[in-house]
Amino acid sequence: MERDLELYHNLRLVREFEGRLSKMHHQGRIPGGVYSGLGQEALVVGSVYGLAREDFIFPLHRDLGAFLVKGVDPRLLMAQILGKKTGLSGGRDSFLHAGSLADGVFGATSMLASSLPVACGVALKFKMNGEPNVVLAFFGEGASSRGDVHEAMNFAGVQRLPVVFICENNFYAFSTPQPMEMAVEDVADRAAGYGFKGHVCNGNDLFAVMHEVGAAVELARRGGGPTLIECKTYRYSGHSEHDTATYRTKDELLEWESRDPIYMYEFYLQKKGHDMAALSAETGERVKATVDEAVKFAEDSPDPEGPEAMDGLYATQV
Amino acid sequence: MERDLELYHNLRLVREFEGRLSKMHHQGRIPGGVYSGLGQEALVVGSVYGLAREDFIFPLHRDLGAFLVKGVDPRLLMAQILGKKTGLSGGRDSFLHAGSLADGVFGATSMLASSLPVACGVALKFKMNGEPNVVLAFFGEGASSRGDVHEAMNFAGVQRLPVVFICENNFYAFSTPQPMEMAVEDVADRAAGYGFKGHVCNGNDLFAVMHEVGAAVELARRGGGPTLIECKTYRYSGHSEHDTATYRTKDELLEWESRDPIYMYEFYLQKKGHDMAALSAETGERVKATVDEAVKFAEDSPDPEGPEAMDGLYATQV
Amino acid sequence: METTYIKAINDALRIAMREDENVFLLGEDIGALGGAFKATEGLLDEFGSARVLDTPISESLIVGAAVGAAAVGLRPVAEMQFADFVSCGFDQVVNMAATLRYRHGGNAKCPMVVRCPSGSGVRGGLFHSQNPEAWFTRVPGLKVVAPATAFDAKGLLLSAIQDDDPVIYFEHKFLYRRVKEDVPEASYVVPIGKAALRMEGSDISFITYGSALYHCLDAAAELAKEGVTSEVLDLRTLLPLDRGAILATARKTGKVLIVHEDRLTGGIGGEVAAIIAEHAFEYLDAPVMRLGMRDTHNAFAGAMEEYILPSREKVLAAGRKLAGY
Amino acid sequence: METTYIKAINDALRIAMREDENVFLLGEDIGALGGAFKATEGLLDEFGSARVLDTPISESLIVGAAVGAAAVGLRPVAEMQFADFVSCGFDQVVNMAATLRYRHGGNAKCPMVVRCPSGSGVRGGLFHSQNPEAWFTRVPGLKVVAPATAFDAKGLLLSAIQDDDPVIYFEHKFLYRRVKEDVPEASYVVPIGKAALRMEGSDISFITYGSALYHCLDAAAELAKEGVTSEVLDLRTLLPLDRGAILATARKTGKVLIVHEDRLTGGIGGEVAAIIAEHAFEYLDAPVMRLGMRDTHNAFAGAMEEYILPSREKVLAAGRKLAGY
Ligand SMILES: Cc1ncc(C[n+]2csc(CCOP(=O)(O)OP(=O)(O)O)c2C)c(N)n1
Ligand SMILES: Cc1ncc(C[n+]2csc(CCOP(=O)(O)OP(=O)(O)O)c2C)c(N)n1
Ligand SMILES: [Mg+2]
Ligand SMILES: [Mg+2]
Repeated sequence: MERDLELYHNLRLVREFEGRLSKMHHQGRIPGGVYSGLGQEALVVGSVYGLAREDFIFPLHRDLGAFLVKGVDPRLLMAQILGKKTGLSGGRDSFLHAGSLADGVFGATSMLASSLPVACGVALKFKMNGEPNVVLAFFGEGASSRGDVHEAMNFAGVQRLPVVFICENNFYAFSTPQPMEMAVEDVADRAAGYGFKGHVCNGNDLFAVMHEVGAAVELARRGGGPTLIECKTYRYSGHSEHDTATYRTKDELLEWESRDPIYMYEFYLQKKGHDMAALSAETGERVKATVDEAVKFAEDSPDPEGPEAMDGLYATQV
Repeated sequence: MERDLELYHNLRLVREFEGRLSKMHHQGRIPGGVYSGLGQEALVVGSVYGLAREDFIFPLHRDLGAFLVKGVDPRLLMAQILGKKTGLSGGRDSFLHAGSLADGVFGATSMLASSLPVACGVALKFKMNGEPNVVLAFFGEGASSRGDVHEAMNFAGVQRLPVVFICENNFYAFSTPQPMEMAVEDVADRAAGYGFKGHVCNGNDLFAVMHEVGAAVELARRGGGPTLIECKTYRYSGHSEHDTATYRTKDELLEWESRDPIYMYEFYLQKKGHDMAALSAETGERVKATVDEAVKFAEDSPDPEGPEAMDGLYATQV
Repeated sequence: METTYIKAINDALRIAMREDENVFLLGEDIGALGGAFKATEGLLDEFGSARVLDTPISESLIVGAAVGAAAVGLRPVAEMQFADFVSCGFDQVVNMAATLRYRHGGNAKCPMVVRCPSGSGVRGGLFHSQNPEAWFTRVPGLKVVAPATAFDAKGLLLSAIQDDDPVIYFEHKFLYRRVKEDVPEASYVVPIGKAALRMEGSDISFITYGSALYHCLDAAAELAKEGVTSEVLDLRTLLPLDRGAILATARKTGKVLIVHEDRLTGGIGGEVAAIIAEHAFEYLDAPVMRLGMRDTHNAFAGAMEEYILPSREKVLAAGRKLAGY
Repeated sequence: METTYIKAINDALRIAMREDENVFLLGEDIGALGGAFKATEGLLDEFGSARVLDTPISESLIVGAAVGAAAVGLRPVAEMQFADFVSCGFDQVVNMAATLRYRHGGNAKCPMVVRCPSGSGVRGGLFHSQNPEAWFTRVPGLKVVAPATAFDAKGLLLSAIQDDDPVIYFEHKFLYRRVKEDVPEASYVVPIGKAALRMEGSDISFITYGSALYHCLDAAAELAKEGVTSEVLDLRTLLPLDRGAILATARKTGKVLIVHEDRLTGGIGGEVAAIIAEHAFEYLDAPVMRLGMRDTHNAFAGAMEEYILPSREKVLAAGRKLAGY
């Protein structure tokens, strides 16, 4: 029950945050690019919910929700997106090119899938030290074409590392449709070539995601090695907020909007006997307040000073 | 019949050439490293035999035999190995770090598997121009761990390129045994993840190799796209002639020597009614003469002059 | 015709593809989308998907496939979506492409171009602002160009495509739509290896390339009002360097300021300064000065980016100091 | 104790692993084989396969996994089998490792070392002879060291392992067994960022590092017989450069010859020359000279390799010329 509501809250928080960014972008209040994960909320919430603080996640550009669910302060995340001094990188980079190691969130570079070898390194530490922690490494079906994915999965297989690879298959890499990216339907098929299991699941179905990822996480914690979970999903927005996504049809978008993850989950809650009108309104208020506060914090935060660009390069200066 | 004898000649020529190199290395007559393919003759002969001149091969460090079968002049190859002016690279690099594009042999860099994306580029040209040629791209099971293998196979699958990937699984990458390189038994399993077929074959069995690779070549010529063929084989020597290969057992070597590809093929010829003692002696003479001549040519060839190191960098100097 | 820098690139690609059917393009999202920056807009429609090839996200494959296609007679033009990502195909550029001809004993050609949208000033942050050119200027077998004007963007690209050697072509994102000038509609080439003297003078020399050219021209104009006349040399080609032009201006004015947007340490400016310090020493009336991006990463926040990048004001201040020697 | 350069490396690894259980090694064939050059010989036996980890042939993974392990508190020492192959893990070094701390707003550490067996003179040809150091010296966030002596090989490796930043450690293959000297058995560090003055003099300065140090020392000894006294500065650390030491010797003698085995164009010598030309200009009595590998690939044949590489004779000739100014 508690959990049901927490999950709902998370779903709505992520959507509110993403939606707000989109709005702010169109108002010219965001200095850099915005890569919206609207429509993919079940995937990030379902996979990250329930992880321990010591577990690590490696989110990519569309996984803003993963930051929030893992425990990153929404205010710091918003400040990061606005390039403020209070942001996770202190204004050094923008959007999700920053992490919070204390929260178990690793900051990615822009180079898609380059995080996966690094995720293996974190998992290696867990294994070497006998710590029962796991690593979740996200990547798009587009990023799946990069060599680093292969090197990482192969190594994870050999070392039976506690890592769960999560492929967000939203059928497009920027404008490129899946058939131009790969000659197979399921990225999950590749796991067999690395000596572990691959599963496909409906990424818009919160329970399906929790079930698949949950089982993989448990396996990894028990020393059973890696798993690849492919979540089929869809991004409502263009590649970035600048992209009008003319490469796809309105019908296709409509079809996917009818599979909306939050809508599906609300249907479940209603079946469970909740007064959805009330719950929805109340949750809406709460998440709005959180995001309002994050925006206020971020916009009130100072910009970094120019010379701060020189700081943070080295731990031990020479 | 003709073919039977040609194949035999090729097998013996490759072995003679490899054996001679080993001997010359131990006599200190070879300036660089020697990576012997002794024991793997069926693999290179069986896959390259019968290709057209316009077809391309991408041999790796242990595929000296592939050069010979594809039609590279043994004298030039030997001169290449000795770093002579008459060698394929004119002394600029050694051993197999050179090719002969006129013979359809692409020269590799040392970076293992970096040839595979390039092989795709050649195959792309064949496809674009509607030429019925194919590309054979060799790589070791060790090299299979590199990201470039993944990027190349994925692209070949998407574009249905006329390329045959040939994995030489000799169970070791330098000292590293296969279980430390991958968590699966067969590299061939990975083809499924790229939308084409993968087959495993006995790489010491000339007929098996010819059958599998031949079918893949025919498929590729007909526009049927790529195939991955994994040939299980074994190198008799250490990783290089410097390596005493203490990481493997004598028994293992013995076991594989008893599967000698030439021995197996001689048994076939004998069954076919050949006087093997005579044929073997006669063929031995012929290949010895060829290699003698190659060695003489190479050793008599001039060394390059120092300043030649500056030539060959650019086609159009500025 | 008034043409933007990006349109000049688009025009060059179209002309090259019309002139030679062996020319083809490959890269991410270059087809229907026309590329992240629209450099290939309209080309899919005219030339079809075989010659405007959308690839998976595989930079190593993109460069490697270009090498293979080039080795057998095609003339591929590969696009990196951002120059920053060339680091993911690095081995293919520096080992495979750069040595192809050499390791085949001179009996091979590698007529390919890698287009790299590079540069800062667009709030791109650490991984969408890099100037990676100096990684490649130290690799023999490659040629490296970096046009600053729309005219050169077109002429150097046409040159690069016609060249039988691999050319790494750095196009500057900041200039894409900010530079607009008269560019001939027809086909023409700007020769690789030749710098352009953008302004003649006798007191000090600016040696520069890419976006920094404009800071130098602005500073030179300002200095002219103060009675200081400047030479402004636009290198255009970074490998091979036009040593003749570099030494000529250094010898003429005896006072050189090298300016680039690339980071100070390890930028091409060090090489240029070293050439001058060795081969024009007798002519020097002042220290050889350099101005580049500060030695840090491409920070995102506005004040940070401003702080670290060269600007008209910084160039002017340095120019004044130099003139005052 | 008389110790070879390679043995000094092996000793440093053993000491570091004994001193700190967070130190571990990863790379290809470093376990049972002890590495292609035996740098890790005996370490598998003492520390086990979890801390001496044989990896698949996956350079990008090796570097990337090191970054991950370092970020969560381990101290990985990764080995490239040859420095040349670091090009296959390039993105992980220059984008992932170098920016880790920066993009986490300073709240991250990346205490890792990448050992790169580099250098020429061993008939290695194009891909087993490279000196890739200058690709990395232009990347803030990294530190780059290149010891020339066995003492420094040990002390700098121990420093690098203890350092909380990523250090790219270039060890020279030619020196592995040719350099042999007294090295303390105990643990000690050579500080990163400090050059070493190997010889004091007043007429000319050699600035060098790595294998070229020995050519410089030989040439200096010969010049001494001719009445010319030389300073020989061994940089040891290439990023950050010891600007103080560089400028001190340049100002002292006014005549500088920079020598490295790395290629002339794009080698660190350009940066050093530029620093001198800008900041010691008033003290210079002669052009700042450079000697490096000729601008080509690492050709294999003996006469070619000899032709392109710096040597005692070439350094001596250049030194004489410089002294004669
Ligand atoms: C190595 C690399 N190449 C190219 C890009 C440019 N790029 C950014 S996002 C993107 C598409 C990614 O597609 P996918 O992995 O499917 O993720 P999605 O955006 O669909 O969530 C591309 C090509 C990049 N960031 N990194
Ligand atoms: C990218 C890269 N990393 C490392 C090496 C060093 N190296 C040369 S051969 C070899 C082992 C190759 O094993 P495999 O691919 O199985 O081929 P085999 O030698 O067994 O035929 C290694 C590690 C290399 N050449 N390239
Ligand atoms: Mg996608
Ligand atoms: Mg092998």
